[in-house]
Amino acid sequence: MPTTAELMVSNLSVQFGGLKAVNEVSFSLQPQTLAGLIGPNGAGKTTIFNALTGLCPVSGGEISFGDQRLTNQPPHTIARCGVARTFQNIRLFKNLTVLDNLRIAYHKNRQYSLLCSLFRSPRYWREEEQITARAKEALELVGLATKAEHLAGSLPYGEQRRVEIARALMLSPKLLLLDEPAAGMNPQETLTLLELIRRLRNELKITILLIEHDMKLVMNLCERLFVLDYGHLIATGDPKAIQSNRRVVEAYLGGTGA
Amino acid sequence: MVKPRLTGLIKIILLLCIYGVVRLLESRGLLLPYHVQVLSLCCINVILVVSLNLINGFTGQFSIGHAGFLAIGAYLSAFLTVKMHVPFLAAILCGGLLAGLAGLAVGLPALRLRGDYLAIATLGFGEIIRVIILNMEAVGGAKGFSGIPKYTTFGIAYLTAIITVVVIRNFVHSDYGRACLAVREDEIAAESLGVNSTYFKVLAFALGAFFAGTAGALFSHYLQYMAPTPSQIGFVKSIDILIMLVLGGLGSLTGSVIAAVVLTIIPELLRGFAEYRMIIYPILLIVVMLYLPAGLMAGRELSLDSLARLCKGVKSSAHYS
Amino acid sequence: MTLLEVEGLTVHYGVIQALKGISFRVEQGEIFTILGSNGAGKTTTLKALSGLVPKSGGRVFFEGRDITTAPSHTLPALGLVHVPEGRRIFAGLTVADNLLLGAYHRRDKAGIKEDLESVYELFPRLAERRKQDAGSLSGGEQQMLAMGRGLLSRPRLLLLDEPSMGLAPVLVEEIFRFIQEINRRGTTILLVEQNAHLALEIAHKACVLETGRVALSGAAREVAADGRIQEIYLGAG
Amino acid sequence: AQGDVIKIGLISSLTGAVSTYGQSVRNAVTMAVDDINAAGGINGRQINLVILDDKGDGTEAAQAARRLIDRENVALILGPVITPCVMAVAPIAQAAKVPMLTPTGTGDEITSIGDYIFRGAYKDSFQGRIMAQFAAVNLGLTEAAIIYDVANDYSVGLRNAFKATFEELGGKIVAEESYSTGDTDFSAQLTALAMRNPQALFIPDYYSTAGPILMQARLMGMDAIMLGVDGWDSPDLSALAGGFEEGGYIVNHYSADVDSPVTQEFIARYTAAYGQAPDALAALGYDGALIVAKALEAAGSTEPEALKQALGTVKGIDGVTGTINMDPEGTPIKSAVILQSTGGKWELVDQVDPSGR
Amino acid sequence: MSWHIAALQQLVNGLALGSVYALIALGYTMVYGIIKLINFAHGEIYMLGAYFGFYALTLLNLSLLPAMLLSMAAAALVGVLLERVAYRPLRNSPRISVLITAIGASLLFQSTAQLVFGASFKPFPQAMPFRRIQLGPVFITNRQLLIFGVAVLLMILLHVLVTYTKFGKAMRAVARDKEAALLMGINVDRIISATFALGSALAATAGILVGMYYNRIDPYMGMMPGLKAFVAAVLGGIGMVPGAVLGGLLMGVAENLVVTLGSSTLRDAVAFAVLIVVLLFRPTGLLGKKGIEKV
Ligand SMILES: Nc1ncnc2c1ncn2[C@@H]1O[C@H](COP(=O)(O)OP(=O)(O)OP(=O)(O)O)[C@@H](O)[C@H]1O
Ligand SMILES: Nc1ncnc2c1ncn2[C@@H]1O[C@H](COP(=O)(O)OP(=O)(O)OP(=O)(O)O)[C@@H](O)[C@H]1O
Ligand SMILES: [Mg+2]
Ligand SMILES: [Mg+2]
Repeated sequence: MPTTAELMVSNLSVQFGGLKAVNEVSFSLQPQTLAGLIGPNGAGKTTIFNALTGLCPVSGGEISFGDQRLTNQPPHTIARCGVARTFQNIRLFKNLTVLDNLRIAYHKNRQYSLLCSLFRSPRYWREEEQITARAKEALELVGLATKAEHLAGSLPYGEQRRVEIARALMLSPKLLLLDEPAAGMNPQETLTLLELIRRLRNELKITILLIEHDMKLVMNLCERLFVLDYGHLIATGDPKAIQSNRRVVEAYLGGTGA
Repeated sequence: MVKPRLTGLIKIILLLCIYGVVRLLESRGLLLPYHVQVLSLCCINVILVVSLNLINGFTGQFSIGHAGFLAIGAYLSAFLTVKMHVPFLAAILCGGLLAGLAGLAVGLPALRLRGDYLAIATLGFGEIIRVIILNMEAVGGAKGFSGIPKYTTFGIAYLTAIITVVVIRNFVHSDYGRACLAVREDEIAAESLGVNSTYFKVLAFALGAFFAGTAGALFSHYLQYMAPTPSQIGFVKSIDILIMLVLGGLGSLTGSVIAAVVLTIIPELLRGFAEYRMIIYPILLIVVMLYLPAGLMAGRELSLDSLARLCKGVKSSAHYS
Repeated sequence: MTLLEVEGLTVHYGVIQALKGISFRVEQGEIFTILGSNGAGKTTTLKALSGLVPKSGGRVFFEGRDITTAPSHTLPALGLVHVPEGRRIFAGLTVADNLLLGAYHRRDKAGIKEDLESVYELFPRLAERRKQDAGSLSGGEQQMLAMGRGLLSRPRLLLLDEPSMGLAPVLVEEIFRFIQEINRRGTTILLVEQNAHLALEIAHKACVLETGRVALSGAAREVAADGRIQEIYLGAG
Repeated sequence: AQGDVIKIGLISSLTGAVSTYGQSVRNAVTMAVDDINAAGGINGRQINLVILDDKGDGTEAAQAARRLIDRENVALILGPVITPCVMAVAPIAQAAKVPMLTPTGTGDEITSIGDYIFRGAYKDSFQGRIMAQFAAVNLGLTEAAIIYDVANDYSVGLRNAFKATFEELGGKIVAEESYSTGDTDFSAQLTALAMRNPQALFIPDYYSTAGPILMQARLMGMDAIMLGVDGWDSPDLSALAGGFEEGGYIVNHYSADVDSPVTQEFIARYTAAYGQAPDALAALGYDGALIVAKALEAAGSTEPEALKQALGTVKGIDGVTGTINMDPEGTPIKSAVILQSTGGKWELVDQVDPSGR
Repeated sequence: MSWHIAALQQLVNGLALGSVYALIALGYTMVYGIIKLINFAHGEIYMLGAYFGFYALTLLNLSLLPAMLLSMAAAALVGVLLERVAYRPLRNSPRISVLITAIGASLLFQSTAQLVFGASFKPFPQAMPFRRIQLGPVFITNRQLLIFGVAVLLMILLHVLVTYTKFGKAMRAVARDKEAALLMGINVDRIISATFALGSALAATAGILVGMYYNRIDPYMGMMPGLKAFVAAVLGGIGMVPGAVLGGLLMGVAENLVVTLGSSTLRDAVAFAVLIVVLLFRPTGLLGKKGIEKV
């Protein structure tokens, strides 16, 4: 289903003790945009993701998604609003199979009741079949259909990243947040990933916001960039504009940037 | 793979056969009341271990106060049958329900506490229950609760154990169970996938406690006497259950069943060795743990499929040799 | 002079064979880089060298001495120091304590002090934060700390596993500058990198791993010029 | 094989936290059985003793009982030692109609479980009443305090009986504190008790706990008269109490001053055999075996009904703990003595006729 | 005695009892700190320490200090062996498996001790004269003072050891990341052994002092205090040296206060309830740091 909801972040602040990791950041994201969030290490990028997904308390400002207010909602509620994410340090359920990792993520769409599950009503069987089918579809999409029965933790790093993306897709999200999806991948793999992300946006019509240090990927993929430094949003714009922004070059890109 | 319907049928037949064989041997005098008694205890322990597995093994909470739930079920049901003349089945249900409620209450600290801190809180909870019972004159206090009718037969214990295992298996293999697994594996990831970890922790505690309560009800009407001692309803019992759970393998239901049965029978076999019994038993425990650190079943399940495969394997290897 | 010699190294994880007999040599004073895609066995190679995973076959010589079965904790004293993947700094200890733990095996107080100062000189940012909890450092700072900690062992051979992973472009440049600087000061370096571009730029020699085997090796410049490498690792396809 | 031996089961706590009591009983019973067998057995038949451990746990004791009854086909069960085990075993023995005699179980309700259940010790109510009477009447006390183990049925039972009788006789329990089995620090309770300055302190528990309580109380400066029970009877009491049992009174079955050669000989032989002097539980264990032997002899068979009959009627057994006459109700009629510790020895101060109960 | 003097006296008693818990909890916390293992056998090493001391005092006729040193050495040896045989092989296994071997070891020590030393309660030799010290309206015994003093002294020593010495830093490094510690040239096995030796020696010290204090030892004496000390360590924040002492003292005072307030029968229940409530407000104990989990 195409997304029409718009992400609005206004004056978002996150504080850890004395440290203001995110400082009065405001931005908005039009539906079906493919946007990037970049900035030096420790700039607060992941923290913004955490605030968006309810994993860390917001100390000021507002986050809304469509007509839903996400500020300081518990993570599972936010997930139910259609916001899915991946993690910088992969957080797969390592001891479970790839398939189970995905099936878990169908949770919010599950219809049958506790009693149905305890006594295995026909409805249970029907829906379980459906869930498995959905999971296989998602795996197909990221090109891992053959790995369904593998333990998630046993896969190579790059594949784990893709499983994590597939798992996020099981939520049928409207907004997908990807935290450094290309980290630890070689250029070839990065390229495949780039194609995948682009396809996801085009086929599923979802909004994607990603954090990435690989400038090649960011510049090729994103339509819009937000640059963060020391918790402040220092620049917004399309890749071209950002690349030539002197502040961004100084703080982040350096001499060879891109 | 064998078809689910078919395996279901095979399993039911197998379970009935086991019951039939026990009954037959009993009537032929090959199984003495003593043996049947031990088997009943095995069933009660199966319920306890499997229900703890739901909390510790599948949901990843660290509870060492399971005997507290057993105590609630045991005493409440005994009180109901002895003092209120409530029918046994209703008493079992009431015991389970009150224990389940207590499980809800214990589930709450589980929301804030992790790992060893939770363990201590559950241990504390178990001891609080025990001390309260110790001070309750209505159920005999330190004297213990005697005169409980012997309602628990092997049949009832066996049936309850089967129901427990089946229900918990069904739970675990549903979306609910997967949500619990997710909470166990990585709470943050689970939350971000829309799993309300609070709800599932409390649910696991409540459900686990419910079954422990029913086991308690069976237990008091099996022993006909309850005493508020650590080894019967206190931390010693909780640890016994935990040992069975870990030895069977966290997260494996068949492992729990096997370990509960084996560890109920072993002390029985060793009983004649007097003081040496308590030296042999811990050595066995340590050795098994050293060689099978993830437990007998190591998170796997023994299923008809795997058995069939095993048989085939044996057959085919026999064929080639 | 050959500093490190690896002969037919194999490693198993259970039944999976992660390294299928790899051999290479690292000469004194050079930067040697190992490239390869995910799961090729780069990390495993370094771990096997420093004894973190048991070797199932092959031999390893360091300065002519057979260290195939030497326990991990004896290697820093010999001069073989491993800065692991993912930094692995000790959170909860201060920056200074982390650095000093690098010198754990050393007894020469004066020498340690001297090296400490030179690390602070190399990474002034660590000097600013010497009393800070290492866990609170940013990714780049943690990487510097990990390298600084390695340097305090006075390595003759420094094994670096993906030092640029997850770092912002400016920091990546900086880290690579540091690697060259360390090398210039006389430390031989065995570098595992995903960022093949930069790695090949600063390395003298290189080898490419593919699913546990050496697929290609030679002078860095030659390796960089190889067509296949161009395609896979430099994204020139 | 039934003809030439008589099989008797003993259930005792050989392991676990109360094993010290269980082992005393086991040692004494083994000694008694050996004695009987050496003297030609019972009506020419040797006794075969099957010993099973119950770890001090009711579930285990029940299991052991079933095994003795079903698999070993014992004629009779001796034991168990502690009340929670006794209570778990009694319904089984009763249902199977296998006579059972616990040498040490004191809980009042034990013998009311059925007509096959017997004991060799005092009832808690009997002993508690004797001590209360002695305190109120002989010592003329009007105020007393109690410290007892809430988790131990023996202690609770004695406390209840003492309290009831003492109050009946016009005395007042000015303070009461409790602790749990396994506790070692009683300073809090004792401080609270000391605040009330009681004339006497009743400590109904075994020597192992009474000893430390006595010491801690005295060191705290408490000068109340210390009142005890048969559980205090152990050569180790004095060392555990740091000698502070001096001046205290206990109820006991027998007195080393007045008693028979049987007692003296038992103490000597037990000490020689096990390297430690017997405590009250050993004495009771020995007598339990004697009662059983006498009953078997009187019944002339191992037939349950006859045996039960005999157990309820055997009289004049010359035991270590005095002369024992069994009662069909299941509790022996035994005389009690009141002893006082003077100069490190327990001396007889009063003798209570069993009819005094 | 008036009510408030009694309360004050209870406070002193509570501190003394708390010192006992603290003394045992220190060893618990050391071992936990390094390998995150609830060493269930710690209470039994405390028991063995008491017995070693007992035999050193009676059979070998040593005086207190040498007996103590001997017992500490013997307990350290037992601790090191225990780690070697039952814990080290499981270092990479699930934590709960090690917990089970620890429980197994605890049962084994209990029953072996019962077999070797006898099941009976043994009066502990009184190697120190008894004295009562009046502090205004309340009093304290010299033994209470000794236990309190030793607990506080050991806490300070251990704290210094862990925070400032090279050994302490190595310990903390091993606790954080064993693999990385190896790469620093730290002999992880040896550091862990040394920690067990230290923790066990601490347990032995506690065993002797407490044995002397209560004048009674038996093979099961480690069970309850072991459990309580563990609770105390958790209350204070397990793994933290000062936390063990704080937790111990607090437990002791709380227990005694409950008695003063007139419900000795519910003492243990109230103590546990207090613990749970404290944990609800401070989920990692009083001094425990909240583990920052960076997502
Ligand atoms: N849970 C936390 N507690 C305390 N400080 C935190 C926490 N999470 C993040 N921080 C701090 O907030 C700042 C921003 O961190 P964040 O992880 O958002 O950076 P980032 O932009 O994602 O960097 P990187 O590119 O290295 O991932 C850092 O200084 C970090 O140390
Ligand atoms: N602990 C382990 N258990 C089982 N297999 C492992 C383990 N560690 C690594 N492997 C497997 O060994 C192979 C080599 O892994 P290694 O970590 O050495 O790769 P790498 O080249 O460092 O990859 P990356 O670029 O992702 O760091 C992979 O297939 C991996 O899945
Ligand atoms: Mg980040
Ligand atoms: Mg790697």
